Amino acid sequence: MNVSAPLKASDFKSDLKPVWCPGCGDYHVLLSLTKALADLERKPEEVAVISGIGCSSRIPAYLKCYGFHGVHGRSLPLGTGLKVARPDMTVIVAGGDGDGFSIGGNHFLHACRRNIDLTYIVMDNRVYGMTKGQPSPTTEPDWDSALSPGGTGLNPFHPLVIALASGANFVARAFSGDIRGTTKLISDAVNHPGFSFIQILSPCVTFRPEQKEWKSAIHAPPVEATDDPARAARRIMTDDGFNVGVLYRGDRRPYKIGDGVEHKTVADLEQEFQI
Amino acid sequence: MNVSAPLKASDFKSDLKPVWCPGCGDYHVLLSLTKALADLERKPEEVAVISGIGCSSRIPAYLKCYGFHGVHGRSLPLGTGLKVARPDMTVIVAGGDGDGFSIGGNHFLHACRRNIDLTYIVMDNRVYGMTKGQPSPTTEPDWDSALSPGGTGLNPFHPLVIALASGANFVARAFSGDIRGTTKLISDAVNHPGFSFIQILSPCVTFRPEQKEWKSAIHAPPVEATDDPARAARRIMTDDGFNVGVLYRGDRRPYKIGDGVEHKTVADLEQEFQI
Amino acid sequence: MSDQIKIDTGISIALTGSGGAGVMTAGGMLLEAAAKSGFYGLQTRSVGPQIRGGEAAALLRLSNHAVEIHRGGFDILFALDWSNFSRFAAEITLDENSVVIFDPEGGEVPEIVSAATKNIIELPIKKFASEIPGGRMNMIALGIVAGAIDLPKETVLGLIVRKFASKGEAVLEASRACLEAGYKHAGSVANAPKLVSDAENADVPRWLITGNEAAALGAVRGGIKFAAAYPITPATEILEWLAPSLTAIGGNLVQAEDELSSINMIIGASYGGIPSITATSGPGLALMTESIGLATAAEVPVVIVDVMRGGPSTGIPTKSEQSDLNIAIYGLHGDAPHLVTAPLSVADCLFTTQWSVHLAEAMQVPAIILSDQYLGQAKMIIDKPADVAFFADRSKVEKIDTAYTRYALTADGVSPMAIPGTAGGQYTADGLEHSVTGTPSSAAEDHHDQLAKRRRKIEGFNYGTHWAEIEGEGDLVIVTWGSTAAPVREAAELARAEGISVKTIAVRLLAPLRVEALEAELAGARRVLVIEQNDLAQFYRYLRGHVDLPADTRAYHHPGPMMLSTTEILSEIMKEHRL
Amino acid sequence: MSDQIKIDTGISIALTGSGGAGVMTAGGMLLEAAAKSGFYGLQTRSVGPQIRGGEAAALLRLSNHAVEIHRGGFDILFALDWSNFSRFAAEITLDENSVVIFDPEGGEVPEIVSAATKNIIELPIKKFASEIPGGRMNMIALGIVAGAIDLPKETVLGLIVRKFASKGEAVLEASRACLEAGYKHAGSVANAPKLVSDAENADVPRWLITGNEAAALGAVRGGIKFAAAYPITPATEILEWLAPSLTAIGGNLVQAEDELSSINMIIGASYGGIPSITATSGPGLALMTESIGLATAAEVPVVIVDVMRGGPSTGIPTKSEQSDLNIAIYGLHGDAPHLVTAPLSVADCLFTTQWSVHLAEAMQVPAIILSDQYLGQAKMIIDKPADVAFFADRSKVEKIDTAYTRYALTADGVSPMAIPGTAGGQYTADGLEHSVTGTPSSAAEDHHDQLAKRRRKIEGFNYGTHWAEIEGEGDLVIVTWGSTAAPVREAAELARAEGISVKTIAVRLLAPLRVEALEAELAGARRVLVIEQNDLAQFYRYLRGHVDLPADTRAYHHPGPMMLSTTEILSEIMKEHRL
Ligand SMILES: Cc1ncc(C[n+]2csc(CCOP(=O)(O)OP(=O)(O)O)c2C)c(N)n1
Ligand SMILES: Cc1ncc(C[n+]2csc(CCOP(=O)(O)OP(=O)(O)O)c2C)c(N)n1
Ligand code: SF4
Ligand code: SF4
Ligand SMILES: [Mg+2]
Ligand SMILES: [Mg+2]
Repeated sequence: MNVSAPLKASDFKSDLKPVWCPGCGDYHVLLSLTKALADLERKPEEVAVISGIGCSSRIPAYLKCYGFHGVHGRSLPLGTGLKVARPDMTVIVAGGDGDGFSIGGNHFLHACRRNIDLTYIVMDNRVYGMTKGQPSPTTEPDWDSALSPGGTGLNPFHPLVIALASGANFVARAFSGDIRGTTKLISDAVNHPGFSFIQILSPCVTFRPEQKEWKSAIHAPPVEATDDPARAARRIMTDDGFNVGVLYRGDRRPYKIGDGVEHKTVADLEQEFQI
Repeated sequence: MNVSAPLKASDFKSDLKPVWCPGCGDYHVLLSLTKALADLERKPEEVAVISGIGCSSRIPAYLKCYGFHGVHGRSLPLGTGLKVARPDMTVIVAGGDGDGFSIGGNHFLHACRRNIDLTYIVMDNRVYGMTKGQPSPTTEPDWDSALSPGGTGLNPFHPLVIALASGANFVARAFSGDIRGTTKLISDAVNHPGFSFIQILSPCVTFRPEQKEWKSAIHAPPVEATDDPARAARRIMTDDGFNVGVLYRGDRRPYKIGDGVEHKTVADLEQEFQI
Repeated sequence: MSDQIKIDTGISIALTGSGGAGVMTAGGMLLEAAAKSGFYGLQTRSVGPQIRGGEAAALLRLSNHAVEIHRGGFDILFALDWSNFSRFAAEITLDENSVVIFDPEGGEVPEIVSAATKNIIELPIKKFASEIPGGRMNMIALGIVAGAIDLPKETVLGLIVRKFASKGEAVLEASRACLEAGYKHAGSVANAPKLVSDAENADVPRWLITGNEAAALGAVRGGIKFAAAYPITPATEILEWLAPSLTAIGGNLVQAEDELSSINMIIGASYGGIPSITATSGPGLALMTESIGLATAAEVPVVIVDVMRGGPSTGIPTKSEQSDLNIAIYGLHGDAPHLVTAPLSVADCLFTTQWSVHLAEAMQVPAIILSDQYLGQAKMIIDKPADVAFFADRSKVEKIDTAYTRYALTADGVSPMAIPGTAGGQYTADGLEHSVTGTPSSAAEDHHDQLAKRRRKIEGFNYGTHWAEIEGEGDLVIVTWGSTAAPVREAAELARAEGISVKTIAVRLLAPLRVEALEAELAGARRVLVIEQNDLAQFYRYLRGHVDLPADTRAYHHPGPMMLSTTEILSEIMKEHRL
Repeated sequence: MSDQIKIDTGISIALTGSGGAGVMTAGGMLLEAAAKSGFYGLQTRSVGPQIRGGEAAALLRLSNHAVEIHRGGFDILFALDWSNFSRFAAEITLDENSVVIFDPEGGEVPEIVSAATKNIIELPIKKFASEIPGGRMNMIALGIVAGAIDLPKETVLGLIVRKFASKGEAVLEASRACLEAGYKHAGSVANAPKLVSDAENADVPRWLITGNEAAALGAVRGGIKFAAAYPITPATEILEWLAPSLTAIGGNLVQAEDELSSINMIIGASYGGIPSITATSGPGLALMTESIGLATAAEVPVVIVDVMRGGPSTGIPTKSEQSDLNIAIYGLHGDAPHLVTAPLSVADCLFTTQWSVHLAEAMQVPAIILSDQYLGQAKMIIDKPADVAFFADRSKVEKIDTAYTRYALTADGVSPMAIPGTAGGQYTADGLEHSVTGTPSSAAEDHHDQLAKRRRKIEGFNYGTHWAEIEGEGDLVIVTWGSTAAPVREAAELARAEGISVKTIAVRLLAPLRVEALEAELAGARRVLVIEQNDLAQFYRYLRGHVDLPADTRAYHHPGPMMLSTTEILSEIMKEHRL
């Protein structure tokens, strides 16, 4: 690879064939992600993509970046540890709605609050794809399934609202079929300091074939992104869920503890024990 | 105990001496809870108080109700299982800010969303009391401690906003020193169908002695409770954190799966396997 | 006798094909037809890495007596095409007697196949199918195989009608025509083995069931009324069966946000007096151990089915392995004695689950059931299971006259429980060490008393003979557990038929280990073989730690994804025999 | 020799009092004064159930040579008052030689005390204190005890000045006056034992440190630069020491929302090439096991210190117990070999942690360190620890010429790691079973290869002699681990002084067990005693499972909250000797 020439999207793609079903929205997310990385002019070795478990969480292996396919629901702590310890890396955390909002919900809350400088992408298909079709927190209350016959009857989880309420610094919604828009949102998110969250509506054609209709439901937000979380929240709570684009851009200082400089040696630290 | 005579608050109090420090706000919460139970005219055996781990989570043993002192962070699932399996019981879940919003944050999100008919009381002292003074999610960003020298630098977690955003059906704030107000809020919460959440500001006099000042910061809400979650959220996000009273009352249907009736026998179920 | 024992217990059939070829449908109908015709058998599935669709192999074994597991070799391989056959090659062992049927349009016969057998039959299945409007290769294959092994055509036709009637006349007709075409060409496979019915067994009432379904049914038979669920492969089917079933019998299943929640939900429900269960696999079990410890300390009965898969970590979710023994027995922090059981066959998933519910409730203790992907997902023809009288029957206080002591030090260690709602029984259940009343205590005496009580109640319980299934006599003894019991028992039976005496002990109650009973059963043993499917010989180590084993004890074990087969175990028996 | 061995190794002192009496302050100053005067010693604390304040006992042992644990009996009991003394009575064993000092205003001498000894001395401490403006009983007690055991007054005075100077002249003066008053009345305790300095040891540079501090220091000495923290008793001090220290040396500590997060944060950081640690106790360890399995499968080194407390469940958070051995070794699902070590003394917390960091990094594997509440919180005077050359030194690829295979099958099982940022080294770390490149695979060959590789790298490593500390010779061998090593080693030394030969093996590397080395050390053993502090004899069972032990092997064990004492172990040695 000639590192001095600008990289193309395909330079970010590995040779591994995805396990995804034909038509799965996640193929498009993969494509947009590679395009965004090319646009961002990152080198593949400077980027780490961290995921949990689920169909969507398979994405790291399909990239030529560093990757970590962790356990179910724990991608954000993995990414947090990596970013705090290695602030020089570009860290992108990716996964599904079950992984991120069900088992991983607590980390989502606290990652938003901590405002680590990373980008979190959730491929939301409102279902557990990998385990063959159970409702996730974003599933509609009346969606019938073997585990919840007749539907869960539960109000869906509002990831964007929760992200805002918990302190995320950049909040956006995308649709996987919209490659150009998704690419742009990803690169904006990566460029924005602090914790950036993108909910990408990414259809599961196998267990939610009706999601193929999402294509026609999608529309641009009627207004510009705001930097007022309360206004952003109201707007998101009242939109139809298919409003794509940047919905909130904040300016909170990203998380930082130490300055990475050695102010003392270990020998200095030992002094306190001396009698 | 003469069950036909109305019970007094003291009938709900066990003989066990609390392990709490003298002056701890949790004594007042205990008192208000016993008063509320007396006001609610529940029998002690019809009430179960379920908690996690922390100073505040010790509360079940100081009551004469059924109690379960579970593990750290898991009180809401314990309470959920009990309430779904035994809808006849009055279930109150209680604990601290660390227990409920740090390790227990995911269950908080999903309990609100599930809208089980129980009452969740968090004794919020903005600190981990039991483990001797570490910052919790509600701690102010500049509070100095051994584990976070100079403060965490993190925006505090907004429990009431998160509760609203996740679908809690009744949201209130109380101050432990205000016995009358707290008693009333608890009994309103228990009476309200679905998931009721009360954040009780309850000072930790040992690790946060400055919280003794809360007494003078407390005030009633300027307006009546609303049933519009978006308005309630805006109001809470802009108040000073010392606004006590009911802040939101919703009318979502409480969680319900089965009707508890035996429609089939086990023998009926077995039919499907017969060749 | 020769080392090459000729095993002839039924017919093993593999159907393979690429995504969409429908081999599983064909296999399923073959199995059901066999069941309806008075035979026994089983079907498992092997698939590629694709989430859905993609290449698949339907692996069947049919017989005139009950069979529990694949034999280890296949009599018939029907390849609709050869693409990705290599993925399954290791699982589909062929020998010189195997019959292979394939469509030349589906590619070249792989080297590994042509090296194994000469009985390779080319049939233009695709062409046959194309001659029938709406015709499908898998239905033709079904006809060929069913015809070749002598399954009655009417039975298969009956199934086709039942299955496709709702899809309209055209589909039904196409399937019927395919089946006829298949039966017509069955003669080309004249040298295939035949199913010969056994008059004795033919009329026994039969069920068609998977181990996951059997476990779920065992749970409700045992009295379970509440479940909490977080999906995970390969346990999800238990939860999906329970969801509507519990509602139907007046119970509830709640989908939890994670396993930390599901385990605590069932503890809460059981504290409320309602027998409760959850099902998971290794990663979920790992998340539950803290709270299983709570159930142990607070003495709340719960049942957790761990349908094991390849480990460690996410491992191999779709393949079977017996590698969660350690975590099941030893995975709780502190001294936390609890129950661990393992079903010994698909049918036994029912018995063991029902029994475990009974035990957990009787002793107010968590029970972990170690099933596995094989048992859970294999589809099996079994005799209708007998009703056994094991129910949830918890010791409860009904009327409280004096002060209630929840954790009273009784002789058998079981203290009657006050169910919430019982007047005067109020207490606080606690995971902190406590006195007899439940009050937190760090006093040495209370700690020792409560530890001893919790140990005593499960050590001293009368488990009857159910702790193991023991067969045969001999100075060679095989000790095994879980799904590996099936090939061990079959191999031992075959060895016995050849005049070799072998005793098999298939342990159902893993913890607490019945040390005295086991030592008594091992009394005459000269050699012991401990057989299981994992890398670290977990059961062997566990036995060594607790039981005095003869010096001549050897572990035979390997990890998944391959099951231990009857043939391979038989050859281990032969080795011991020759020694 | 008689069974009643006279143990005379230093002076054991208990100071007790109700909430606010300040016994811990007095005890701490006594310890520091002893340190400054060239002695050794230790202090532990025992408290009631109150969150803060409440009755307390300061338990000290001072000596002219290094001591690691309480002896099991007390020479001096100083009771500022008797309220709640019963809470501590079990821990404060007295005999006829014990001296008891008390203030009659503080209540009646408890039966258990007056039955034990006749040397009971009444002193009106409260009255003495009231005669000094701002006078405090604890400072008077300090003076009396320090005087009675012959600690130089100037040393104690020096400490008082340092400690109280900042509180203003009045406080300082009051303390000084109290001390003087105490020393004046020390003569009333004439029959107290005296500290006699040992010229040889007097000038060795000393540290005053707890095991938790030592572990934290060992971590940074080993190269740790990142920690994630969730507070839990009794591990929090490790995290609280690391927080500012890591920042000072250019590292970071993140407070996590829970233990699921903290373990994953350190895995993420270590994947990034930064040596990482967390500390917890049993309940937190239980929550971490799923992800420790991930670190095992993905081969990411991490270090987890488990400061054990009474179990199961929430158990007894403030008391020591060695009951997390099972979960540490066996608590991961699947076949997941990893490292488990245990420090053998407070000072050894430093060495063992530093060594464990080195081992984890060298083998790219998680290491669990089993410390405990005793080791972690005991305050100890130790010799300044030597510098040992164990650092994090991970095998890394620097320059990649050809295709990089992350999980290559090397001879020693360790595959050089590409650290993110290294061009050409990109790979995906995975908890799914994988091929050598890291691509998910369910093939039998890959699974077997990777399982074998992960086993091989820790089985075949050269651990040198650090796997255990071995002392003495004899056909009676005691095998022990962790904090119990201290009383075992001391008891063995006392037995040897009486002419009984005992060999002690204190195992530091618990997993992988060095079976061959251990069997070699046990070669001449006629009897073996396995000693530990838990209810189920976890280590004994583990040893039996792996090592050929002599027939005459016996487990001696009991759970917490009481530590195993030198006296009780000595009496076990005597029993074996008499056999
Ligand atoms: C601890 C644990 N619990 C459960 C599972 C099983 N599991 C794997 S993926 C998944 C859900 C995936 O859903 P989502 O995150 O929405 O991803 P999708 O497949 O829809 O892309 C579950 C429950 C697991 N691997 N680990
Ligand atoms: C799994 C686990 N992790 C950590 C702990 C230690 N711990 C006990 S209580 C507590 C925090 C309590 O804080 P909070 O819930 O705010 O209660 P408070 O004591 O302030 O009332 C922690 C971290 C534990 N018991 N279990
Ligand atoms: S199951 Fe759904 S989410 Fe998974 S790969 Fe197939 S289409 Fe995509
Ligand atoms: S430490 Fe704080 S929260 Fe705990 S009992 Fe004391 S005052 Fe209350
Ligand atoms: Mg999904
Ligand atoms: Mg708190």
